[in-house]
Amino acid sequence: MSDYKVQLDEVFEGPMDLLLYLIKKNEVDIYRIPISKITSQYMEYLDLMKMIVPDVAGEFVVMGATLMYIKSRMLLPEDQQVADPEAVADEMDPRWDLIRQLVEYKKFKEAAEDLQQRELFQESVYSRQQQGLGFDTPTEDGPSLGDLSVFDLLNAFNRVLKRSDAADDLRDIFEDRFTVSDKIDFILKLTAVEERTSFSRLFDGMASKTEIIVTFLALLELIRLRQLRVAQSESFGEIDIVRVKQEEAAAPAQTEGGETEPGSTSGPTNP
Amino acid sequence: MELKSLIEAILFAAQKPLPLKEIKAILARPDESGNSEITRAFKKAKESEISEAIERLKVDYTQQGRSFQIQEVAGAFHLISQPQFAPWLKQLFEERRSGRLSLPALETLAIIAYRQPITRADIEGVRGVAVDGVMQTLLERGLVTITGRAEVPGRPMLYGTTKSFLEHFGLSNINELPAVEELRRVNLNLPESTAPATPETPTPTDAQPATTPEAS
Amino acid sequence: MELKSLIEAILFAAQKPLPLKEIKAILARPDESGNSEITRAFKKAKESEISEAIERLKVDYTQQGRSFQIQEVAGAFHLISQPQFAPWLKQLFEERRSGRLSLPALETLAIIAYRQPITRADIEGVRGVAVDGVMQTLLERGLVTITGRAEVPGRPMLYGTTKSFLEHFGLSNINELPAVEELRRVNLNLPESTAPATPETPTPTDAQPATTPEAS
Repeated sequence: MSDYKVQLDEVFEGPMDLLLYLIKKNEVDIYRIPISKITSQYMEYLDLMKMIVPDVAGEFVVMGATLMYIKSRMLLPEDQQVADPEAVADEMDPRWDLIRQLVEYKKFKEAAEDLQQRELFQESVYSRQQQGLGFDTPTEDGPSLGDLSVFDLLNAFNRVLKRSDAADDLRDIFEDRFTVSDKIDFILKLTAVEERTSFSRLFDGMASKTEIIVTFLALLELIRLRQLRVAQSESFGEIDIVRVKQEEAAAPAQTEGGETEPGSTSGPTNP
Repeated sequence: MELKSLIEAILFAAQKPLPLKEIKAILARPDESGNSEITRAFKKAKESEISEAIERLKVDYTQQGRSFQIQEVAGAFHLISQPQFAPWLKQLFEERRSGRLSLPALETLAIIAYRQPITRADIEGVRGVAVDGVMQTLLERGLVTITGRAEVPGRPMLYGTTKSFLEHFGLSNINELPAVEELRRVNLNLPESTAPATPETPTPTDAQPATTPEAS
Repeated sequence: MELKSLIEAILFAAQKPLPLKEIKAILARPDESGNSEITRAFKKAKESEISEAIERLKVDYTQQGRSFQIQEVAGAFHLISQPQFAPWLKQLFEERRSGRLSLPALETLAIIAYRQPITRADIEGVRGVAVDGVMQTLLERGLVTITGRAEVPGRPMLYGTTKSFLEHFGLSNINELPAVEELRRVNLNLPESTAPATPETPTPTDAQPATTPEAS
């Protein structure tokens, strides 16, 4: 019994669907519905549905009533059917509204089947483009992935370190003779003279790896504080360290100028 | 180098379906490394020429029995694999796309597609059942959207299909739907029927004069 | 259906270079919808047959002057565009890289890069917030991947960066990250886990006990 219920619910989406089914089953022309026959079959189905699904949808009941009404109109003697002598007899066919509705519904049902075919087709084809890597849809505001460099990564990691109060540990690691704050002073002095300094010049004469790293961290710190920014006039070209003018530094969320190209080293874009 | 080959390369390497306009733009600005007579010639390619080249590629693929084809979706071109390879290619992808639509959803969608902009009441008029749940699904999946309000009492919402709809069904545009002319207006399909008095009204259920059924 | 065509379709749709072994595996288990004589025949294809089919495809592509070719990289096959189209295709590539990473995503990526392999709980411990959405983005973009499971109660997944990550940042290996040795030793105040005790391990994938809460 329960199987039957599922079947009925799935098979007939509504009264129109049931009617179309009956028309097809009886192999009759939709434009010449044998209203008596169809109505009685419809009512049988409706009773069956009521047995299985007690709260059968109201639309099915309404359609049942409509069919009964049409049937009763059809039973009237022909001269009483035509109320308006001006009208074409066929226009007054009491079935007309229903036929029009059914024809329309049938067309859309076919259109839905066509859509279903297309859906199945789309499901079985794979585009070279559906990488789903998320590159096409910008997610949130943030640095463009293409513009990111390892320095951005390092910088991001540094921010995390700062937040997790690990800065003290960080300082402890490096040898005492090189401190980030010393190197900050060094870089500030260097860039005070020239507005633009080449990146490699910062490390001139540095033999110790630790010293290079500490200098580098100092540079990142200055970039973060918006005292400096990095620029690259061409891809793979020399990276320049540029002193940020004070008015520029004061402006919040100041980002890179037009000099950097996508893919080149860019300054931090953190707030 | 033929334009056809270049367009194949572009479609092959593209990350998303490309409209003609974008292909044209790509042809118009090659990297300076490609600054030769050939690149200059392609710089001025017209959309019509690109379109023709795509057509020629389509013919090639069919003739050579390639494993892929060119599809136009929402006005943009991309390469897709032939459907018969799906049993194997499925494995390359962890999950399928958003899932199939139910028949009621497809019917409702068909009505909206052909009759947009259309009110919920008019959809229900065609289907003969309430469509609340189904409409909810379609709206959530972004296949239909509210396009405005009808200038009738109560100012009900009007619904239409979206770009996602075109993408979901692999349609280039709404006119690609079969029998679109016929289905947009209700009674053209009836034999000997008179044309609707208001050809400009896309919404069918109003102003629909009862017309003659088949002369018997 | 020819084996050659099927392999073309697989290479066409694949998201990464495929070794012969993987192509063989794909042929061996088609979806049940493709359960026919053809699929059964391909199920038993040998690597040598696949290899031959690839060779035949290569010949086809050369003869037909296709815009792409088959390249073998580290024993894996993929389709790549012909180099002469680079002046145009570069534009598509730039576009592809224009997707944006949010700052939380960038930070999470940095943590994973410097501390891999790392569990989600540890990442969240450092960042102080849940990272579900962000991890999803990074996984989807192929920048991070699951590298294993931590040998701790619950055996949580371990995450690490991918080859794409290295390619994207132009690194040949993870040790090329700036200040990697120093930063790997920095104590992140993780709520549960202690700092890694092995400063001598520059390679991230082996012997990285950062995720093991020893005697907490």
